[in-house]
Amino acid sequence: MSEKMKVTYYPGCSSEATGRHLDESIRAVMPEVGVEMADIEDWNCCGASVGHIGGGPLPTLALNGRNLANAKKQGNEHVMTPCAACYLNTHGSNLTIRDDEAKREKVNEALKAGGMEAYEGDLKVHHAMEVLVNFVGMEKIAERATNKLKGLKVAGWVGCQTVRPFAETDDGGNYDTYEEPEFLDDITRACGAEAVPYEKKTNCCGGSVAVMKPEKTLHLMKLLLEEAEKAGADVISTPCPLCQTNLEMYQDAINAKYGTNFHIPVVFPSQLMAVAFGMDPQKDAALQRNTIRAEKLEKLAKK
Amino acid sequence: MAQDGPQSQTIAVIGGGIAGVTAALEAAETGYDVILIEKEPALGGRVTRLNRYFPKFCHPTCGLEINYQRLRKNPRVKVLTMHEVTAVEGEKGAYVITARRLPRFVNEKCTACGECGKVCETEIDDPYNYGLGKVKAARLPHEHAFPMRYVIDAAVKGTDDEGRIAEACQYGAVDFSEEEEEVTLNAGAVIWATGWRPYDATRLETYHYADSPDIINNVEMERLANHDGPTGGKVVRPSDGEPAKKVALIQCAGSRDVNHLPYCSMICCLASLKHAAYVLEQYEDAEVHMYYIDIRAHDKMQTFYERIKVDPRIKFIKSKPAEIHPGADGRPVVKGERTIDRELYEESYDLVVLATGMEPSAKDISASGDVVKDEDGFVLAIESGDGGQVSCGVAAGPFDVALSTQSGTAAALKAIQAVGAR
Amino acid sequence: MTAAIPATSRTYDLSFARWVRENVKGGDKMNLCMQCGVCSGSCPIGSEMDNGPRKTFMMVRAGMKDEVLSSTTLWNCTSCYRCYVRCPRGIPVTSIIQGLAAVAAKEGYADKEKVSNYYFSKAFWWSARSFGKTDERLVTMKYFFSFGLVEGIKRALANLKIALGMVKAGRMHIGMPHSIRNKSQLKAIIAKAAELESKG
Amino acid sequence: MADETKIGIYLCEGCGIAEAIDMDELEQTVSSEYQVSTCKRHAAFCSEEGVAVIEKDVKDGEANRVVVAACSHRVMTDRFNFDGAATVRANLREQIAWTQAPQDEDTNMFAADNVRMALAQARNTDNPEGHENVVKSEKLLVVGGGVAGLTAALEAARAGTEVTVVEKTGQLGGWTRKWSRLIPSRPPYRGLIANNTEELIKAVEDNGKIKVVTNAIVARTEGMPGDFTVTIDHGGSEETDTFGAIVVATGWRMPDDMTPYEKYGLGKVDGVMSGVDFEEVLAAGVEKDGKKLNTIAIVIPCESEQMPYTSGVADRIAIKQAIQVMDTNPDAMVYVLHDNLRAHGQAEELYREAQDKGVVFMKAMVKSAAAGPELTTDDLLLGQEVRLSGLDAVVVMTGMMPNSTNPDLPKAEKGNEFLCDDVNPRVPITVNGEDAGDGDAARAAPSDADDEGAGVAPADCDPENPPLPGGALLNLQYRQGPHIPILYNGFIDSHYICFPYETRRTGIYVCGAVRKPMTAHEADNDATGAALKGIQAINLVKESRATHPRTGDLSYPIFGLDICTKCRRCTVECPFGAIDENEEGYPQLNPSRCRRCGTCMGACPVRTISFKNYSPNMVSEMIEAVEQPDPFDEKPRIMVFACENDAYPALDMAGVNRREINKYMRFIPVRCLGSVTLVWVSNALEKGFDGVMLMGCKSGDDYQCHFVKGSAIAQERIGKVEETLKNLMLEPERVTIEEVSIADSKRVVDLLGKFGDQIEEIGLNPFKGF
Repeated sequence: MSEKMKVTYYPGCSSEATGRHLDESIRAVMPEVGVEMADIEDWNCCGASVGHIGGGPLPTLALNGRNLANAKKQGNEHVMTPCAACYLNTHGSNLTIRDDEAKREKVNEALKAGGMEAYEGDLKVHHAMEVLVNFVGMEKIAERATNKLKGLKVAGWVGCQTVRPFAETDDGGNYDTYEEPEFLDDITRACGAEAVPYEKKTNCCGGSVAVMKPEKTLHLMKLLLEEAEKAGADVISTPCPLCQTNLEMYQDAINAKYGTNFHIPVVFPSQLMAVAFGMDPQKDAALQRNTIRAEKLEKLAKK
Repeated sequence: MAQDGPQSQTIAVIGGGIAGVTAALEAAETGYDVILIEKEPALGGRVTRLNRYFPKFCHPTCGLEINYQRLRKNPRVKVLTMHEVTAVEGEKGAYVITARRLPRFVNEKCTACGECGKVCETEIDDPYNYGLGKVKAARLPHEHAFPMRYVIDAAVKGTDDEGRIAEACQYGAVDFSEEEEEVTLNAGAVIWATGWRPYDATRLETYHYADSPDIINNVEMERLANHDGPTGGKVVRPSDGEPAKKVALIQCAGSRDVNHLPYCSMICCLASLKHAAYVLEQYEDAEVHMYYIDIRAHDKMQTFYERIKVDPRIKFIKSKPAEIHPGADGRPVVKGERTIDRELYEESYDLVVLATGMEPSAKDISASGDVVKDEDGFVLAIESGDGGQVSCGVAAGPFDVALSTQSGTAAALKAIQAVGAR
Repeated sequence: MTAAIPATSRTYDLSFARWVRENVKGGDKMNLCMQCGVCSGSCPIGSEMDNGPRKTFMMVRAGMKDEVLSSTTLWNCTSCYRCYVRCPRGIPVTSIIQGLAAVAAKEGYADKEKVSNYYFSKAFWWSARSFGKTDERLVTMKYFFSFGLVEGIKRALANLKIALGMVKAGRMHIGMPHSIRNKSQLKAIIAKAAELESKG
Repeated sequence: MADETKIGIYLCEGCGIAEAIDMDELEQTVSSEYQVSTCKRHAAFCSEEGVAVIEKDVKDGEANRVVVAACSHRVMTDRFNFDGAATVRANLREQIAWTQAPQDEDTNMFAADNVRMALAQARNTDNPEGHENVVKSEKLLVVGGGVAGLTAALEAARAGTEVTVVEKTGQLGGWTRKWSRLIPSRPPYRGLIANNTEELIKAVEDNGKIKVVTNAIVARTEGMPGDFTVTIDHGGSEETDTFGAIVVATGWRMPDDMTPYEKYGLGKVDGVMSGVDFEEVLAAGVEKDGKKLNTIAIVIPCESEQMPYTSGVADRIAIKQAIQVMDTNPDAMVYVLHDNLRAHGQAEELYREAQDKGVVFMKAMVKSAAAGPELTTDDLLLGQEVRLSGLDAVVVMTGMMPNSTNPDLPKAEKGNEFLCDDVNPRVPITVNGEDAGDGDAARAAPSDADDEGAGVAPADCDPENPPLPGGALLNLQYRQGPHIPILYNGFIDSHYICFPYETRRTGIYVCGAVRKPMTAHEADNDATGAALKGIQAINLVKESRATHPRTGDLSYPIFGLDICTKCRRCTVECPFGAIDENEEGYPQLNPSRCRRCGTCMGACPVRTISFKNYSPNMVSEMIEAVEQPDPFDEKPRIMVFACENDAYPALDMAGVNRREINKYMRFIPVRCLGSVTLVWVSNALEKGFDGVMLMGCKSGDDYQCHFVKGSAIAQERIGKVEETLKNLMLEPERVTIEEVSIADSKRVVDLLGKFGDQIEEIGLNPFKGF
């Protein structure tokens, strides 16, 4: 890749709450590997995973249209987001606006109502993970990882929307597979940690259904935790803020319901990177924000 | 290479499987010169690796034996083995076929006495058995090989075997100086009989073919059931050699799937019914589940389907499994939705056979002139049909054996017309 | 949405199926379904669904509008997109199920007990409209209380421990909700979009 | 021939032969026992030098019979092939060197006997020169003017052959001409294509090499390939012409019995029509009686009750018709009701096209039809009963009944048994046959389920009223009757998967929907193949050579009528109806009909039928040539007659795998068990053999005999052998017949072993030594 890559950054709503540690660690590590980020001006919500129901397709499309139009103004062809749902909606909307003329006209009409310029769908939307795979490359991460996470056993849990359905990138081709993506384990290894075999790599935690009706999805999360435990993982690493929060905050409920005794920290790959890069465990890796603290990782962190 | 007769009147047949052998013989027996070009060390292609044919359960080698006798008695057919065609150029009456001649390290002096095999210590994955078993690097391709000549794998080069083998041969048939070389052949007409290969099951990620020895594909099942296969014909679990009594047959593993092979491979359903019979026949307490979308019994095969169906030990489940993976006990688990009663299932088996579809081998060969390839790699004569290139067998489309030999016969006439019928 | 859903007079009256084809995202691909079952078999909580995507598609063909729109299938999609990427006919299954859910909501098939998604989504849109962002805290609260005061308090308390943990970790803030600057612009855009949607 | 016979014998020492066999002793035996003109040894006779040695002897007149004692006759065939000298092979390698204990007394005896038999064979064989040329015409007759027939004619003409097409009706093009749109056969495999039958008809009519006779049928066919004298009935006036070969492309018709379709309302309910009739509606823009048809159910009769011959075609036609409706009226509502939708091969794309265009496919079983029309169905995927009402039309895909006979003609007086099923396709499956590892467990037990038909015994066919009505297509003037024998379900298909054009009437090839159900495009390709077979047959017959499977064979049976008793067994048993009877009732061979299997030879009780290179006498002398050891040596001898098509190769492969074969066996390859005369069996026993085994191909349903009935006939004959044995006061267990497949290279060894032990138990043949 070219030494530096400029991206317009879309943090997404969770970055200001449940996903703060994702946002903070991404902001910390990306520049370290040559990715310069500038936030989308006055960005708004993407519609998340339930928006379409209440609002319907077009308003959801318009929400994303506004973000993209703003990004376009900032004159940089790459848009990057670390959030799976944001990626799904922004990428999907971008495609629709690009390929569906009728919808594009409607969106632009809506944008016009807000006094905004039309957007033609000519930006490229990337997931932060895709940027790491396709633009940064594992070598560069490994190179920068001066504080190798020796002995840390990591279960790489990709989840769903980070690769489905848009493993397919705007530059054509898939940045990894739908069923058995490897990038997460690659990052783990690049950080000097051990990627334990994790069969449920792309299993679902229940997503927003888990938020609304946990009782229906606890068994899914139990399975994910069991697998990690079987594999002897110290931490589970996931790129998805909703996955991270769900799996972290429902462990008590699971233990209560199934009489289990899970206490497995769930971290973001960017947190692993921050520690491996020898950066500040609080300011950069935001480890203090995990409600189940990743002690072993914290011990590895440079004080 | 040397050819008798005017090359403009010679018919080149690419592929020595059942379709190619048929096309070559039918043309030769009608009085025309033929070069039959095969990339493997012996003829017979996929068919020689089959255990039985549907619907008769007869042995494919039986028909091949007749065809080989016809070949032995017919000087008009020149058989070239280990010639891998890479390109066909030119026009009617003057085609140039480029091929890689692969080293066999054994010349025509070979008598098949077997001394080289006796001294050879190097073992390789047996290509004849799709790598299910091991075989000496110096070997007769299989008991029914035509030509009946040994072949030595390059694996022995540089090992002590090289010397031992050269010494063992009393007929000056071993020649390690052989190297791959590019050869060109000329012909007045070309018959594409390049056949097929099973769709790469590792690309069906959700079926975890690579993650369990007990998840196999349909061509491997033929070897398992074959008397000269890796298990001597016993259908067992490759993992531990235990009897495979509970078997799942998975249809459309790759076929009828826009993410893989968009077309229906036509033979899989019937081959799987045949596989069911293999299992039912070997174990009284067998249990066979056939997962399908549609049982596609073409032309008169309906009666064959009904013939298998009467056995109470086989169940037909209308469902394309969503996932297949090694279960907790190591046995493969098949997971999905039974569409008739909308029940979700998760069932373990001794053996899971993926009915992988047929992918045309012609994909790898560059074609030009009066022949076209469709998006899937099947070869078709140009619309007008008066060109000099024709196709038959699975090179032309997903066919069964009867259609392959039938189309091979038809292809012979088209080629004869092209070289100028006498 | 466009033209109101036509009433179906008989089984396999295709007018509903064709309305879906025209008006639901991905609907144009729905008729390609060959009923193989991969989608339903791939669903993580398919057991929570009465019909699952495959049968739902068949029911749409059969013109079973009421059964389809009141089906639990629409409200238990976790958006994992397994069905979407595995479908051998390349049908965007997830999109269609979500699209049908939106239709069901619009058509008033969303009943409190069954269809919490609808209320969650409503709460969510309330936040999106008012602040331009999702304030998870407020959305969750509003969602809880959309089941009534008692139920609301019950759920809130049940999640109190989690909430406190989040607050402690700085992942749930107290005080004014986050908000975008140009709210009026966003309101205008959404309003216009909604208007266009209803016009079709 | 015998007097100036000069035999050269060549003992090969390669491939372990010399290691296993005492060659000096062998050479000694040969020269002491036989008058050979030369006996040579070589390290590898198959080598250039080795072959040169033999060639020289032949050239120098040292030998006009060559006996190569080396490898099996199945290999090195091209190298051991010398002009002017009949070549006989003694199998020392596969059969002895590779299967026997080296340098053992019995091994040497085995080798000596194989050479003795070869020498005896050599004395009684000669290079055959073919029968007199019978070719009177090189023209091709094509019966049937549909797509298959026209294509066969055109493709043959393009190859330079003159053709006459005989069409029953006044119009060429058959059914296909009536269809307004056809299924695409080329990429992208979607989008119906225009019907090009008219162009095909024109191409045929414009072709100078093709003569078309319409409103005509074949009244009579006499003669044989190369000389078929065919009488064509042209609207009452008969004309006769001669042809080299015949292609039958008489196609299909609507089933004679439509009652199975009544449950769908066909012929009972207004608005219900057959797929064939619906084509007219389609051609008229999906209008019937001026009314547009918008809501249509197309029913593909479901499996259990479906006539087998609709398989695969009906489904694709249903999809085609559905697409055609949508193309005309995109708002139409079309339902295709199926069980398993057989859109195989590239038709899957056609299926997607139909769905794309809004056709709805239902896996639904029709229960009943009522006025409206409307259908009550069991919708399997909705899991409920569904009433399809408000329909404008119901279309029922009916079956394709093969025109294997001409229904307009009266039933033939004789030979109708050839219209009975050749095999029963529904007998329970056994993979390995009787001798399957797990025996009866192997058999698929018929379930008590309602799978009627399945697992039943062959429909016992009454020749008096055969399943197919009407008279013969070609009205063959053959001793065995006028019909071309059919396969099952009434189709004139080949029984051999590898050889789709093999009928049981030489020089007559069948293609199109009369061979098996197929679409127009498939028939087109099929016809091209049939045309080639016709041309090929003519070429082969011109050189007096056999057609498939002994292609190129010049030998043919010669009948010594002097001692013929007119018993007619040869004429009756010939699988290909090659032998007629002349006025005096003597057998009369039609040489170009003959496939050279020798079944007639095996049938002849007075041994007066023989081939130049294969005769009762030759084999008898081979039997005699085997040395019978002194009874006190306790060394039994067992004669094995092995079919050279499957059993003998299996034996060779046992050798290739170095599997030990019972050392008391002696093998004689035979063309077909049908050619084995009982005389050989009694010969063997009289000469002191202790046992006799016949090895042939699978018989019965799914038979594997390459000459149809050889194996079965042999079993019948052996059944009669018991008396002979009783007369000789011998145990019946001494003679057995086994079915062996080419894949039995393991099993065959066990069979021989078991039989060997059995004979040893019974004890030696008391005739030994007499």
